[in-house]
Amino acid sequence: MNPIAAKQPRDMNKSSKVTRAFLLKLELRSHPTLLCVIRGALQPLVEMLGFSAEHNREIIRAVDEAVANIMRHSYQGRLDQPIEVYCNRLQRRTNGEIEQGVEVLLFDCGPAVDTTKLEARPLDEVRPGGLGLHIIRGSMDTVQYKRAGRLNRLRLVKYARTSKGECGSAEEKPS
Amino acid sequence: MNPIAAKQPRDMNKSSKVTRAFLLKLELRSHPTLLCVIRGALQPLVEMLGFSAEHNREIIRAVDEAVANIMRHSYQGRLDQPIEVYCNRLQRRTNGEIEQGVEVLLFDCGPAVDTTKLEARPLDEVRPGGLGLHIIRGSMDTVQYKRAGRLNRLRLVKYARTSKGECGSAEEKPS
Amino acid sequence: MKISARRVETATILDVSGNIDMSNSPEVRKALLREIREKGVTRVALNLTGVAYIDSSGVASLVEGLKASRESGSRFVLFGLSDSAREVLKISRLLKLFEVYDDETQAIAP
Amino acid sequence: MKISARRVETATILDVSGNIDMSNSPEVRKALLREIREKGVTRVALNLTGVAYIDSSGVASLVEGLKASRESGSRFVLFGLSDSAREVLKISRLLKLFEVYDDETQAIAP
Ligand SMILES: Nc1ncnc2c1ncn2[C@@H]1O[C@H](COP(=O)(O)OP(=O)(O)O)[C@@H](O)[C@H]1O
Ligand SMILES: Nc1ncnc2c1ncn2[C@@H]1O[C@H](COP(=O)(O)OP(=O)(O)O)[C@@H](O)[C@H]1O
Repeated sequence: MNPIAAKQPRDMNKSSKVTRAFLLKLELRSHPTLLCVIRGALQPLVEMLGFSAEHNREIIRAVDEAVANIMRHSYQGRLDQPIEVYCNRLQRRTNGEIEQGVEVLLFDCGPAVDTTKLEARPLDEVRPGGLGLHIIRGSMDTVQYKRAGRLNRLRLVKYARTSKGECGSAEEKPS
Repeated sequence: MNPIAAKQPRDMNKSSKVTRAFLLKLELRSHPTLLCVIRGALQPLVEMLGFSAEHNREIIRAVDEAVANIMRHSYQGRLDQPIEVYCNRLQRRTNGEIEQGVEVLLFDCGPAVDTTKLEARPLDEVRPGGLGLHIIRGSMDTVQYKRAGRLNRLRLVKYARTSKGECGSAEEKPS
Repeated sequence: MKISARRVETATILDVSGNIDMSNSPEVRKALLREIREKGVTRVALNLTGVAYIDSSGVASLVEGLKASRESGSRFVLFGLSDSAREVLKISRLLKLFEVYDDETQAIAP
Repeated sequence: MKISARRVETATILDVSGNIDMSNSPEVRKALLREIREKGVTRVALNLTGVAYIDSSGVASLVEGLKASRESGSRFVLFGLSDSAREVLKISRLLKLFEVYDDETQAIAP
């Protein structure tokens, strides 16, 4: 019945150094009151993975904004459309150190995303709206939109920096 | 791949006065560290349905205990077995008043539950353990164990009392 | 999410509790604009002490509040920001645009 | 979940924060039994102020603590219970069995 259910992503095991473990799948409808349910489930999940409190908030924020965009743009405000959220734990080995990561995959059945419209607007102009993509891209290491059959797939990945990286990321970014 | 995925329950639309709306489905493995993820998702969900704070806590507690029992008894502590949680919103009309309710369905692939063992122990003996079923039954209006094909299904239902009922339930139960 | 207004001399304090996201940011926007456009109000202070999370639609409501206050010649200030609220304003490059205070006393000081 | 012990004269206070459920109740049990069986400790007070949720496996750990304290002739007391913690003890008919105090001062008062 649910067109999404059969389409579990099988194309992500290519990268040889990354191991992936299934953590959680959420299925819900495109009703904005359910955004808090996604945040509620993800918060303890990413906490478990050893991210810093700030990185936790970035991941939650990115997923929340991405799901809000599906509700608003992909489904144009319709409240009863299916959304699926997969959370996987990633591990990769870089320079002998193991990095923990999280991968969130979002699926919707809306029309194909027009990727030319996926433009984060310049922030020097002060006006409401147009901040979502900016937040998503600023929060995650990887943000990939892809058409997968009749579905849109958004792939979000973030790794917890190793102790070395942790120092680096604590520095203020120039703004 | 997942034997549960195809088995969405279809046998619950018999009762004519009750309407049911899908709210959320969660899929996870039988790892106790994921209990907090279920609680995190359910908390804002039941809050939305207009239950009192105390009833919210009862629902969360019943689901948490029921999932813990699946992990402990149905899967005997194995950490990688599938569990599915469906949440539906219920509405029923009693004496002209509409009551909001929640239905939580839990599925696992363990061996058939031996229903003769589903005995909440008497509480007059003080010893650790054996409290889960007591808590589940004391928290929900309906607690139904059922074998559904190769799956165990536990159905939990609770209605928010109407204003009249609310008064009644505020009374201390004799203990 | 709950939002309510109280008056302290010529300032209005809007207390919000709960999270602000796409499901309720229109309510926040409405309450903000109503108070900011109210006659005789020189300052509207948004109390975010009880708000753990604000998404970009919530931020958009705050920007609308700011614009309305500039039009009406009043001040719109924020206080009690959580780490998360501060971060979302920062990443949106809006943190410096808002008057942000730690607490109510500072927010309504003359 | 985090648990740590501090000593106040001959009492030990165990501070817990986070939720207690099947994933970590064995840790709570272990810490409780260790402190209760410690020589010279006359009272162990479990500080549940930072614990919103306890499940039945957490309650089982508390019951084990109580039994151990009876064996060793010391006192085991609880304080800072959330509504949820109080409810789960009540539904398990154990609330009256435990010495429960509102705060630390009462919990370690002679
Ligand atoms: N899931 C999506 N499906 C289709 N279009 C999208 C999606 N997400 C973003 N977009 C496009 O990208 C633009 C920028 O998005 P965003 O930065 O979140 O700002 P806003 O949602 O306020 O317009 C949107 O206006 C829309 O055209
Ligand atoms: N999901 C389940 N699958 C199989 N058996 C169960 C399940 N839930 C409960 N039981 C049986 O019911 C008994 C009582 O459960 P409970 O009251 O939760 O206490 P405890 O889990 O501490 O034994 C269990 O010991 C077990 O035999």
